[in-house]
Amino acid sequence: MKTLIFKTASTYLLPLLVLFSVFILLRGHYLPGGGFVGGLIASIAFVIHSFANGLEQTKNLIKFHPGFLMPVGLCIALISGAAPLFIEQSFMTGLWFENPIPVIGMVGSALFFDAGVYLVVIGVTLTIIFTISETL
Amino acid sequence: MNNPYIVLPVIFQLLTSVLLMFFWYRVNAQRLITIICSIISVGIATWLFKEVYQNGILTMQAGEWQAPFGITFVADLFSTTMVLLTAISGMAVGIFSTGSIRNARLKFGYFPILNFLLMGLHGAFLTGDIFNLYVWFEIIIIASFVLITIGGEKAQIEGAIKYVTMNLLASAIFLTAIAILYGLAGSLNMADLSIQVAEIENRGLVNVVAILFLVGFGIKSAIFPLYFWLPASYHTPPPAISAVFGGLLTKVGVYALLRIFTLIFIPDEFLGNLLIVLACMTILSGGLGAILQVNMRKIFSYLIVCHIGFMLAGLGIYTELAIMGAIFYLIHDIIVKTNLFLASGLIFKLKGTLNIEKLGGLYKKYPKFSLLIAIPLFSLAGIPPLSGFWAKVFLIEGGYKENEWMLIGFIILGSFLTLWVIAKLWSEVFWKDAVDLPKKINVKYFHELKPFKRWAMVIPIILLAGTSLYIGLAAEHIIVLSKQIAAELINPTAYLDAVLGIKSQTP
Amino acid sequence: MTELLVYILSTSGAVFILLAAVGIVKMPDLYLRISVTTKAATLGIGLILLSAACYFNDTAITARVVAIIIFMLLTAPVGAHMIGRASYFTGVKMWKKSKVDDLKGMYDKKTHKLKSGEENQ
Amino acid sequence: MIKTKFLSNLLLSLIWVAITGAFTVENFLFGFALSFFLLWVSATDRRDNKYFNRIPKLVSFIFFFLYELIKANIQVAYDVITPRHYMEPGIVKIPLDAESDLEITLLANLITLTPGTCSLDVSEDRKVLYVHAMYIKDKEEFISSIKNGFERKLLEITR
Amino acid sequence: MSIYDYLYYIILPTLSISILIIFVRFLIGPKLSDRVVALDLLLTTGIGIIAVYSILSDQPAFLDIAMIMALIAFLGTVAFAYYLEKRERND
Amino acid sequence: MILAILSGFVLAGCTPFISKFIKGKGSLLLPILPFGLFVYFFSFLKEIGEGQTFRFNYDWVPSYGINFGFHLDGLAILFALLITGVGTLVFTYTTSYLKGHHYLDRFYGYLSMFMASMLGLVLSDNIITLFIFWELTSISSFFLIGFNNDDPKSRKSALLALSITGLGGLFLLAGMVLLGYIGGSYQFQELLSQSTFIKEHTSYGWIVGLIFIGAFTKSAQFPFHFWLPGAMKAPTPVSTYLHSATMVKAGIYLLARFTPLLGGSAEWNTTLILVGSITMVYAAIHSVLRIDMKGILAYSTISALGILVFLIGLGTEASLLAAGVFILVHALYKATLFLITGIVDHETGTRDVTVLSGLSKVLMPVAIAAGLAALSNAGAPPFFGFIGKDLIYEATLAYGDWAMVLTIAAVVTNVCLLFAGLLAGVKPFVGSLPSNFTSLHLPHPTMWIPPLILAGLGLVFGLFPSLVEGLIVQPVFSSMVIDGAPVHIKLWHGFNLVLGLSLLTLTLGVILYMIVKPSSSLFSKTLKFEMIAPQTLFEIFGKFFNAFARFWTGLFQNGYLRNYVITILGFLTILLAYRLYQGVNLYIDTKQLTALTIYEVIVALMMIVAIVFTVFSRSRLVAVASLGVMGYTICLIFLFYSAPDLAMTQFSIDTLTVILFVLVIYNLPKYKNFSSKAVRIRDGILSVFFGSLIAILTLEVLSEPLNRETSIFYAESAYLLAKGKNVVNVILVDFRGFDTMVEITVLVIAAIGVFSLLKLRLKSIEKE
Amino acid sequence: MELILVVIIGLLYASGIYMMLRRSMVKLIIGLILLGNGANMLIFLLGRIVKGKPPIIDSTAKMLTEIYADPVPQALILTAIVISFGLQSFAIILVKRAYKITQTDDLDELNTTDEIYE
Ligand code: NA
Ligand code: NA
Repeated sequence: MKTLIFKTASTYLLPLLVLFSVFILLRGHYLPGGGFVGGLIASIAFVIHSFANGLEQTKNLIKFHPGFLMPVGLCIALISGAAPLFIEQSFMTGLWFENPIPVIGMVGSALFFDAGVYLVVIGVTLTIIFTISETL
Repeated sequence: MNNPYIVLPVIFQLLTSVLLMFFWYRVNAQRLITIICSIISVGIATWLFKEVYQNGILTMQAGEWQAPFGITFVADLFSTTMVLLTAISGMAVGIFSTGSIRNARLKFGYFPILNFLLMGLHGAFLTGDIFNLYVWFEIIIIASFVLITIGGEKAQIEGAIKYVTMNLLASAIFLTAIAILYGLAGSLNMADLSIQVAEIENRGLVNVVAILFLVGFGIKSAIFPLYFWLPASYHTPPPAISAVFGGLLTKVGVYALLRIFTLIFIPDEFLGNLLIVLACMTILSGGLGAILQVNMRKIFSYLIVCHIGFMLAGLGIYTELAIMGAIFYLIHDIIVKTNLFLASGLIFKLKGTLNIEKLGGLYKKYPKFSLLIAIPLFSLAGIPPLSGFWAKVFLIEGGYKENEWMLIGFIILGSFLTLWVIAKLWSEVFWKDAVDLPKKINVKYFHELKPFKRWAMVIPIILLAGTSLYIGLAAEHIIVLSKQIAAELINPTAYLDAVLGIKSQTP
Repeated sequence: MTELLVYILSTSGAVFILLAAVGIVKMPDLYLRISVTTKAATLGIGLILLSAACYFNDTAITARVVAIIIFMLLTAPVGAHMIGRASYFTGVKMWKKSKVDDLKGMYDKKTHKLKSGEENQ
Repeated sequence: MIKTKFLSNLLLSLIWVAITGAFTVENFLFGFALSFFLLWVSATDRRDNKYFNRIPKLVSFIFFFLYELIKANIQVAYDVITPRHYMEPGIVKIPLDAESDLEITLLANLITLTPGTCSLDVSEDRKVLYVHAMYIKDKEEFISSIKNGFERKLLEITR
Repeated sequence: MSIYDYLYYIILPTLSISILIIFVRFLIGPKLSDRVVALDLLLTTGIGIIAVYSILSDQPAFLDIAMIMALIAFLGTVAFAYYLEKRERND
Repeated sequence: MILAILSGFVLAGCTPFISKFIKGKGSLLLPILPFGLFVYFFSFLKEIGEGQTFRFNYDWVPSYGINFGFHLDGLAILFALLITGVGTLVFTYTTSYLKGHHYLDRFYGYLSMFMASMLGLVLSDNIITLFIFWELTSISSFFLIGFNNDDPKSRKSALLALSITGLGGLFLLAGMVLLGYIGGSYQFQELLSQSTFIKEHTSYGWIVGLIFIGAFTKSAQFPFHFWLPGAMKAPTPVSTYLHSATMVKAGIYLLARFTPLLGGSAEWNTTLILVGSITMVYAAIHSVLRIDMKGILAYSTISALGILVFLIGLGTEASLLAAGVFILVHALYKATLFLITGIVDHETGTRDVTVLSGLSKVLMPVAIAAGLAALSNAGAPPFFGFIGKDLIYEATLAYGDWAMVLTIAAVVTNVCLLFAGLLAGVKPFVGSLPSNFTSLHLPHPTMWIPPLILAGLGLVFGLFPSLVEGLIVQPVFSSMVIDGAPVHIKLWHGFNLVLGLSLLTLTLGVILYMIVKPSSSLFSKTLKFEMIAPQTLFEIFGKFFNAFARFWTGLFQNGYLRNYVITILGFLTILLAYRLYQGVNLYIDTKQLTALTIYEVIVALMMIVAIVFTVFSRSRLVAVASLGVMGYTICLIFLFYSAPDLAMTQFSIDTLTVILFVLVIYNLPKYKNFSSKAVRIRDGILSVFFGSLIAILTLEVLSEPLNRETSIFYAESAYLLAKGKNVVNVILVDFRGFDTMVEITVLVIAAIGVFSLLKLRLKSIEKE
Repeated sequence: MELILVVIIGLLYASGIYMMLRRSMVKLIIGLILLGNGANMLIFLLGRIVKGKPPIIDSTAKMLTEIYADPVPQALILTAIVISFGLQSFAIILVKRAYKITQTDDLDELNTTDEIYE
């Protein structure tokens, strides 16, 4: 499958798609999107890249095992969810910065939570697809 | 009363898993973490139990969104008891695993998954939201899928196909039930549903939804005629995994049945009779299956089915006494079944097989182990005053009160078959002369293990045996507890008040 | 003015898509179907998207529409190339009236490498 | 190299601004930072491209392409809506002057995007492009139309 | 006829009918490749429908779905192409 | 008191830890425990003789009315003394009998456990506690019968005994619980005050029946008797202690104990008389035909138990008195005979009475004991047995219309028993000593003194009945017969019919002994008789049950996944259909429905076709592609109906699923159609039926009003309280964020699962 | 439209079950997917459908006021979809592994773990 055309196209598609996925992640609180879809799109970007360039290339590109994103993402989600416990509030209570940040809007624990979701979804999808590709 | 910390068992378990994932290939670190964290986990569960026992029902409204709008967690006596039992069983299995699970499996996420599974169990017990219960169930089943297949041996995979199919089917039915329930009542909070469902005029529909829940949870709790996946699969994974399955997984289904059918759907006459008939058939099928088997773990698997029938019977009779019996049995069964599967692991390490026809001579060669294993075995057989005995008294009396003669007959039959099977097992495995078995090259026998691993396998069994002795001999404590739980279930006003506050007063 | 543009763009877009649809059914072999559809559809969708951009008349939306069109221009031909190549490979026959087939015998059956026929030049 | 990187970075930031639709400095800076990070992650070898003197040629190329696109579409459309098939299809080998990955890919994609033709594959040694075409009156003429049309104009931009 | 009606009564049905026609190709095949091409075209046409629908319901947010489709629709095609080649190699 | 009862358990618990000690000289110290207990209970004798009773109460499960309530009265003390007294002797006997045995420690462990359980049983006032001890005796018996567990027969007998007594025990439990429920208490003394209420209750029959089953199984009554001969596989001290003197009498104890509470009714009496008399006659005849000393004694024990049941069944004051006395009589002589059998077996290595003879020449004290016991058994004056027999005949003769029949049955039984006693107690010791036995030596005194003591007591009590009259017999009688007349027992009543019967019995028995010579051929003839014996029937039933189990299990657990699925779905469908049919009226409110548009119809149509295509396609790739189309149409429907987030997610996931499928299934085998047409049609019908049910249900729910409280709350507070405008996303990350947290965990687990499933290959060499 | 959706839901359930009753493992998985989709559609429909009014608060508004689609079922379905994705991927891989080990796609040949004697 390593055709020249596909390879070249994928080289350009990868950053585009990842960029787009971050966009989808960040605006999820206001418009359709969010961590899931964002994560799925980002992982699809890498999947396309791996189809075109071979798995090794993609792995070199990512530099670490995508599975590593899973505990990291879980950790982020967990921390953003559990932070309120330290001030005797319930799990998942929203904590917000006072003022909105440009581009992103209001920043609060929900956003971090969504970012955790985003990372987990990338980690999961890539782990699954890469593992399958490796053991074909 | 509100208490944000009642989710600690869940969160701590998640934390443990995440921590373990960071030590992916470092098995010894994983072992250490597992031991420490499982002990802490029992500590947390004990704390929670104590809090609830002293202060009554505690709730946590996730995100501080008041019920029914957010996801509510409710720690009542029933759920905290289950959490405590889960933590204890989990600790036993965790420690046992440090000794018995081979490194290859540990390098592929065994411990994180095990802890995820425990997290799922804690969550399922504590949640007060029906859809949240669904997602916890999903955690439980996916984690169990992974555990049942980890290692990927032929029998494991074959068993897993059935296990996975049935569980996915159950999930689909459960989800269907939730869909319809939401379509009817517009709520997901179980306490709120309790009120909403009671007000629905179209009782026919409510009854239909109840059937869906019954079958969905029934598959998970392995009742007749929905139990097939269990004997097909529970004996295939490593014993530590069977232990957590045998001890805890089907009980979640029972927990859910008890919860749903006391809080949301109060069984009408048809459903009550149906439950009784199913309980009888479950007892019969499990007992009959068990007497035929020669593989120790398959015997235990069928006995799980048989004893689920006892618990179902309590729900079918639907009096405080009968439910108390079911709860008592549930408590006993979790500890004892876990222990028996662990014991089967120990026996496997000693002899290299679990076929009772090939086994033998254990009593002669390992008298202390034999006596140790005898405790859970005879507890299961219901030899008084061991833990399996008490519940039967309540169930039988509960049956009399409602004139369920057939059920009493089946309880006697089931008890007898259990007794017989256990006696046969004892005679075959422990009494019969040992046969020379060929040494298996891929088995590291008990005597070849390092002392740490040996102790890691024996200590949990001692611990659980001690617990089951406690349940039997200090039955008073457990009876008082079960009685309180049953009372809470039968009359859920306290639950409703705790979750909904003033709202429950003015429906 | 905007409205007129919307009418024109959407109509022509729909027509191209319809053409592609008819084409995919009518064309006698796979390669012709690919040929007909990839572009007609791309063009048609591009036009419809532009009509949407005109309708909303908002820079942000226009930018997004442009982005979609660029994405499509980037991906559609790649897809066509991939499936065409794979089909040739798996022996999907060309229409019986086809004139030339320079590709014949150029694929190495084992390695899937494509020869140019001009290796020695 | 640094310049290319910077340009790609800039380009991506602009795309970011475009898709988010918020034309503000902060958004641009955010997009810039984000794409900088991405480029750092996805370091691939890109040839040096001289963007600015190519712009006019690019514009004229776009118009040429649109013209070709519409022309060919009408041709195909006619074939589609009339019952008879007028086409004379086949797969033609087209020798390539284009050398870089980008050139070849762009060429192949453009050929595909025009109705009636479709790039099937590039040979392993990048010397020829195999194209499926619907209307091959004369093979040589067809090859030269591609080479003098799309390829020449494309190479003018990229080189 | 307002632009709304035009889109609703002319364009959308046209696109829908196109989809139906394309679906016919999907059903008759005959080869897997034909179906894949049809599937690809179905998705592409879907983008058009979404665009029109976003005008109709005055929801520009729907265009984002179109964007996602445009980005990843071809992945299915790629996957099937990948499959066809793999199968070829294994046979 | 509780200490006295539980001390046996403590000792049993200690045995594994002091095993070295026990196997050494320590065993000689063990009889101290039963002896101490004997003395302890003996100390109560005087007060009890004076009509006092003692109560001890210890809390255990107060919330359910279960406690260690002990009640020491005549009946209890008789048994307690028997248990501890015979226990002392058996403990002592064992020190020699099993001297140096490798598992002596275990043996003593079980024995002490048994003793404690038995004591608990007879002393418990709480019927649940009583039952608990009851079951513990069964379990101790199981371990003791299977003590020689290398022997398959031993194991089989243990299992059989446990099956019968265990099953009986469960019925007894049911009976006890029912009794407690009806009577409102588990305390026997409290129940006693409810006696008339219970007897008139509709469930009385159930209570009695259930308790009977428990008592009959334990006390080896016909037709449950057959486990007892098998139980003789246990070492002789066990046979002596459990299977003749104490445990088998638990059923008798129970019946005697419950007589004042439940007795006196026609059901009670008739059943007991019938079962008791059948048992006594049946087993007595059997005992005549045996040649193994233990076999003889086993059947004669069954017969004696039958007599006791029979006597209790008669229910007259005379018969109950006879029963009370006979318990003691029987314990004394039967224990002796068993112990002697053990000595004979121990010394000669055989128990075959056709082989044994003349042993008195070498084992004189043993022979004396045996002779005494045989005479007491024979009911010869002046032995205690004579008094016992007299009382029996007195009781039968006084029993109204049936006196004649019952007396004849009693005579026949006694004749046979007498014969059996002579066979076991006299035959081995008289006559010429076979040459191979000449070198025998008298065993250690700890073996022959205990039987001598027991046999001696049989004589002493016979000569001086006043010794036991006031202290034991009277209190026992008072426990069974409330407000009964004072009893008086004596050896000599003068010449009367009873004496005549006694003499007749003696004469007939001796004649029989003279005529009939035991032989193995006779014995083997009787084995044919076994064909219709209850044991055979039981075995046939066992086989049938096993076959049924096999059928049932094979029917459901048949290994075919699709059968499992079809069973489950069939079950669900039937229930749903029934419930729908029962309570739902189909009704559609067309006004509430949304209008149809062409594009929706086309999308829906496409979806339907895609589903059908997925199901019926013959290539799995095509099926996957159709699945893709279906997912995509769902995505469009989500879009049309205001769910952009869903549309996005569905689309992405759909694409990924297709990729997964495609990656995975290219090397799977051909997509075959395995099922026959008939099966497909059956499945099709079920599926369509189920689908229709869901559809009807959906329609029905749609016409119900929906409570929108939650959704309104979300709509109103999403921005104001949670600072987000996409309400769905706000729900996902805030309102119901916990779901999402769990859900990503599900994903993580799935990924790990896939990873391990594909990558983990256990090497067969690596050790587990 | 609800009526058509009802038919579709019924069809999804029916076909899902029909596929689960086949002997082929791949069909089994497809059946499970169909069933899952059926359940999702059911939640969607029973949350009552509304055309063209996504539950997104207008950039100028502070809350949803007019008629809008119920966001709760959507959130539930989203969760369910993602969960099913995880489960389905696992199931697909399981089937692959099963085939590799047993060399058959026929479920009827996978019944050794149910045998009484083993
Ligand atoms: Na073209
Ligand atoms: Na969610």
